[in-house]
Amino acid sequence: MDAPRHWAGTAATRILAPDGTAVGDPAVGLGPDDLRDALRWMVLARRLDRECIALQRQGELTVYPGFEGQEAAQIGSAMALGAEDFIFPSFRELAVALARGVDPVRYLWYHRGTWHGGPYDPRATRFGPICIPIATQIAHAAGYALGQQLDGVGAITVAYFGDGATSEGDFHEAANLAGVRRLPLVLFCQNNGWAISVPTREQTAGEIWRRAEGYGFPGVRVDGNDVLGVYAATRAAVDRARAGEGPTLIEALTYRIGAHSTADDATRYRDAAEVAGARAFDPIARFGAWMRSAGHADDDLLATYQAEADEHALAVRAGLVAQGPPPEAWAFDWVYAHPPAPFLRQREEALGG
Amino acid sequence: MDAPRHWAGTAATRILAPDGTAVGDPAVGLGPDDLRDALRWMVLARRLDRECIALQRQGELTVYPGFEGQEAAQIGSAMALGAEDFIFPSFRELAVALARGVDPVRYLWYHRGTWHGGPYDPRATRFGPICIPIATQIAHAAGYALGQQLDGVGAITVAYFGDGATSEGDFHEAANLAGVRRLPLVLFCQNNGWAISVPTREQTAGEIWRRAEGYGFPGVRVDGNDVLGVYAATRAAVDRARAGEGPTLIEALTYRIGAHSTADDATRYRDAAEVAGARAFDPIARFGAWMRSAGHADDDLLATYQAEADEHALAVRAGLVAQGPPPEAWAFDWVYAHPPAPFLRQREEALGG
Amino acid sequence: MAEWTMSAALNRALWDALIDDQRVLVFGEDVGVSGGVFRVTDGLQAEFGDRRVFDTPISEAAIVGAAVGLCFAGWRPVVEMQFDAFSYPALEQVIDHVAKMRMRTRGRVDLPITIRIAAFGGIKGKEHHGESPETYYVHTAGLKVVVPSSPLDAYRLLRHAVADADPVVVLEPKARYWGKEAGELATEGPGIGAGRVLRTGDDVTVVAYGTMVARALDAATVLGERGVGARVVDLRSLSPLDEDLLARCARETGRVVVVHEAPRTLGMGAEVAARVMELAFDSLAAPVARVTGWDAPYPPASLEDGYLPSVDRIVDAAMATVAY
Amino acid sequence: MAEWTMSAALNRALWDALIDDQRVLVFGEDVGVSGGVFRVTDGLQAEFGDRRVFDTPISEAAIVGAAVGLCFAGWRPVVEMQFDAFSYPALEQVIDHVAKMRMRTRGRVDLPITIRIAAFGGIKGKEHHGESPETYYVHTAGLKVVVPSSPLDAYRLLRHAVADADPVVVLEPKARYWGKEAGELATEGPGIGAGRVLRTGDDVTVVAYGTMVARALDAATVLGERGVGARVVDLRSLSPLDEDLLARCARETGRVVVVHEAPRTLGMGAEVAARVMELAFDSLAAPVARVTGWDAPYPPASLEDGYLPSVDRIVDAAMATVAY
Ligand SMILES: Cc1ncc(C[n+]2csc(CCOP(=O)(O)OP(=O)(O)O)c2C)c(N)n1
Ligand SMILES: Cc1ncc(C[n+]2csc(CCOP(=O)(O)OP(=O)(O)O)c2C)c(N)n1
Ligand SMILES: [Mg+2]
Ligand SMILES: [Mg+2]
Repeated sequence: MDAPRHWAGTAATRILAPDGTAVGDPAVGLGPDDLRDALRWMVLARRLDRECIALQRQGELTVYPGFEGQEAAQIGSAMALGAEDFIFPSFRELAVALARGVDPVRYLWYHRGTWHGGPYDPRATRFGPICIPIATQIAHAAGYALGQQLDGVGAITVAYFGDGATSEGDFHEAANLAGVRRLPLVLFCQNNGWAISVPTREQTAGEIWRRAEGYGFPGVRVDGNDVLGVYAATRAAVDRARAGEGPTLIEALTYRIGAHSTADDATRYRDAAEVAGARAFDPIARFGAWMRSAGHADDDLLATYQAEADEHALAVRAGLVAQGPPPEAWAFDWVYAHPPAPFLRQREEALGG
Repeated sequence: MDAPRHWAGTAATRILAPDGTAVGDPAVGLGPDDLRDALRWMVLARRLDRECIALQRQGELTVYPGFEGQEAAQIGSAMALGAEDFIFPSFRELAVALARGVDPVRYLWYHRGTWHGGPYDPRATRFGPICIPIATQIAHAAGYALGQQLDGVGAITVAYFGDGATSEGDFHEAANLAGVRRLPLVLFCQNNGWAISVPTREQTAGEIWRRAEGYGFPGVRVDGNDVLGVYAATRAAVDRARAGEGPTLIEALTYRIGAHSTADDATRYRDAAEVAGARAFDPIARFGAWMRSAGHADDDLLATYQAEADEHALAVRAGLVAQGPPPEAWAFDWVYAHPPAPFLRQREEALGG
Repeated sequence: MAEWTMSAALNRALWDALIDDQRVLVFGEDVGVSGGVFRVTDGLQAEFGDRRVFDTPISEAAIVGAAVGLCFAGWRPVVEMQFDAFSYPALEQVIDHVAKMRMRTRGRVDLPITIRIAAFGGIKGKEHHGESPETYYVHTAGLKVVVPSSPLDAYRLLRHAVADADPVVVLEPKARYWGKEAGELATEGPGIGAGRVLRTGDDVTVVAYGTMVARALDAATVLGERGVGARVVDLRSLSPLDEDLLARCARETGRVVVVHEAPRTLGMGAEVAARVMELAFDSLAAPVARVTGWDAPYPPASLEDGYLPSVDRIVDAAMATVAY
Repeated sequence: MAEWTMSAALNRALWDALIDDQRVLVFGEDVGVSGGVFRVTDGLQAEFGDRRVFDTPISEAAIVGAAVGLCFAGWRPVVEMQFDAFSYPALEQVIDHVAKMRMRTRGRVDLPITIRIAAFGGIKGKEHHGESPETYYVHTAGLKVVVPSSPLDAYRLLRHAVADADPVVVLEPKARYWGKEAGELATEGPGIGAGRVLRTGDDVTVVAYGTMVARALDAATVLGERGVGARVVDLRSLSPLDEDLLARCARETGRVVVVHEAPRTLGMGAEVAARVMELAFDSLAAPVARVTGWDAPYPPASLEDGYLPSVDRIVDAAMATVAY
């Protein structure tokens, strides 16, 4: 099977080959329990993702952007972070949120139309608001990392974004600022081959990881469907940042198996064959195979995870559908810390009526 | 003498060493007349630049941004262009404008406050409007190059900008677009070491020419005070673009001898010693020395150029000070091709009163 | 008679413009093979080739900036900003260059740019997908700004916009993309700068645009049942405003209600109110009433209904104005 | 008694804020060693170190975006946009995040960001150095916007802005940076949201802000000589507006003139006119008059005087309003 087109060019680092055989050193610093956790999160995440698509079809969510195929990129990177580190996500990082301990029901308030931004507590979870204006969160991450640096707390920040985001001015300005100030920041790009209907080759003529050199810090290209490879690459970047050596740009080559979102019909612009081909590089199958061969997992364990994932997905569903519309007052309640008088009069006009 | 700090790192290509000895092949494709033209333009430009600073001190110009020290970068690059090629300048490219045949009096209307943008005819001169919002002109240049490519006219576009401009999102977006569409575009960065008070090392931690690789096209670093080196580098980029091979980013290492503008007091942030050091790398002295040694120029010729430059500067002065304020109606005359009725009523209100 | 959705009518407008003028280009994010999030550019690339209809990287500032450069080379760019809020990254280019370049070049370079923006709320979309950005554009001198409310008028306005030698921002009410109207597409009829009266009435004038026009008409029906004759004006052209029409309606009805989705403060209602006061103060029997979105960020889908002007709110405001 | 330029008063405000709150940071382009184009940050880096006062690359979007991120980490950023038009590249960050982030996080993250912008015209500057960007900010719900007109008030407003838990845009009238006022700098006095009456008079109210306040006062003197008592209101706070003050003045004088440099259409005058009409329609003896910049791009220096509201234009408008 051919790898997706956008994986061409500079070879990505990897530890596990697509068939699950180790081609690098799998001793990345994850013990057997961690390894099983990684697998478990990936299974859980995929199951929840599929549940969300079903929920959307049933009218329980508004538009939903699935992440199937990107589980290794998300879980592998998330597991490389410490509890004090802070994440600024884009809008497709539900798996990261899960691994981070964000309540998925709260997270999904976003896609239910219940609330905008960060319905969960971004400070407590150290997981920033979901961010739709492409690449804007990368500047927030740079600012947060600057704050960490000024506070000297030794924590680091990670910004997640897609291949398409690298075309925005905000990506550039934030990355350059990070370089100038050697910020404790990891720029984690999930290059999933597509930005809605636009393939990566029409997004940029260069390789994304190579951008870093122009900003004066390292870039790496990793096989984003190899959870161990992703973990190792992220871990190296995190350690670097924590040691005060500045930012790293990681380009994780992965693939968006589903449509851009439930509102998108990918058959308009993408061959079914491409998707079928990409399935041969499935991150869960790859890691599962290695876990078995390494003796860390067996059929029973996988069945347990699958059952747990079903249960988890149904619990999330139950929590979500129980969620009615919020009180009308919420449209006004947090706009200002000190709401001005004319604003309060309008609130009165709106809610009194 | 030490070269300016921002020249450190990757060695820039050069043909003439600072003392005027040839360290590369001076046969860059410029005949003796062209070479003398280059020298003449540089002398003319410097003289006019100084006249402008005097004019500003005398209240005949508003703020004026001088370019002393950047003559080789500007004249060398301008001479590499064909008559059909189009330039989108920043705000410090009076020397380019001169070499391009733009009427300097018209150009200086801008700095006199007589008119905004392009007081000259940008279509006829193929020299776009003076552009102050940093880096925005680079996107215009990309668009123009796209138009040339679509028209298949074989002409190319050059965008001029400074080191500071490379930190703006617009630089990035335009460069990336140029890479994706292999536009016939030359991105010419005059890295003069300073963006107002900020030195290049605080502007970016990388080297500017290296940015190109991330966009999938070549970047080159040239000694911007070597007019032959600049010509050769630009010529190569122009030929490449004309041949359909896409954009090139040129980082020309030069130095801003003067303050950012007549409104700026550079002593607040810059050591006099740095400027004195940079003077040892003067582009006119360098080229003049080589021209003499190569037998293309002698004292007489230089004296002629100097006299011509004096005369030229005084003629520009005379043309400029003769320029009174424009008619009030100009505030309205070209806003719309089809002025709407309410707009015409306001015009009436303004001019009738 | 053919029936058109607004999406199809806009698609046809682009199609016809691409045929009529070889210098027209259509580009933006996902406008090519995909045909646009709302299908407005569907089939154009297949028909006109990827030379004239093409996708760009996700770089709104460069999209608009490139359009400016293309004008120097004599092209006529039609660019799409995928959603209202995603036009904001291009605001610097719009304000500094699109709006000013003709003046800056003393008329030597026309800027026949059309900026199409899927705008306004009402589709229970996510944040940044329901904003009303018109104030940012209308306040920016040098632009023209139009908002169609129906398919046939969308065709007309977009054709006029593309043909205009000046830059025109076309705010397409995304909640109306799938609304239908029967009739023949035509460029004849009111152009940019003209409003139109969609319903006559002598007691109060209700001024609206975009999605709110249908609500204004519904409100007029309710008002009619209550014995109040409401005239409904579809503004269509936010810049320039149809001053004559506004003045005439204000004089004839003496009472004006203006409706929009945008926050009240410095929303279009402020300008309509100020202009009506300037033009017809003596005829006004009541203050111009504004029925608008609140001065708060556009809320989540679940709270959208309470934010957007409802038929009830319009009716109440009109009744209060009439009773004033 | 000490005499202060506005530049010096603003400088002292930042100085005092940096002392009072260790979480205050000051950053932007050329604010560090150079001390700012208008010297407002002069000496701050030397005093407080380059950890708290620092230069950034020329990246306005990242400057504002970083400020947002810093708020998540509990900092209180004061950022400078060097000139009005150079704040436009950051508009996406301002509109999408600065204005909305507190709501988006359901109050878990305050956004105590101060965005200082050297704004307005009147210094015979180059293009993009004389713009009046207030409409873009005032229309954006979630922000507060203030404009000082004098040194002592500049100190007060900037201190209030920095101390405010909400994002505040401070538009500093660059033509007034070197104007002087004698007195003690103090935070006491009218805060954000309050306008102030600078001159009493019962025949007409002239509402202005920033540089135009001085012109309004000059016009009031001329009007006084012609027997017309003009009350001058310095708006100070464009968002929120001091509705009570506007209503009271409109009721007491019955006639209102509003003055600003920005283009008329959807300039602040539109909102003042609409709001005054809503609040005091019955008291209005004449339409609210708008004396403003024209609906054209800000002109070159040579034509600036014809663009900005002059004392004459203010006087004429007031006389016409009084004679209405
Ligand atoms: C500023 C901005 N422009 C456009 C959009 C519309 N949009 C939403 S997602 C998307 C594609 C993003 O692609 P990528 O960065 O690769 O992320 P992915 O969707 O693949 O996860 C676009 C263009 C947006 N959200 N924000
Ligand atoms: C968008 C924008 N931000 C800020 C400014 C203010 N400004 C004018 S020139 C300048 C420095 C430019 O530096 P560089 O690009 O190196 O060009 P140079 O002045 O050295 O020629 C700045 C920050 C501006 N003109 N536009
Ligand atoms: Mg992608
Ligand atoms: Mg520079």
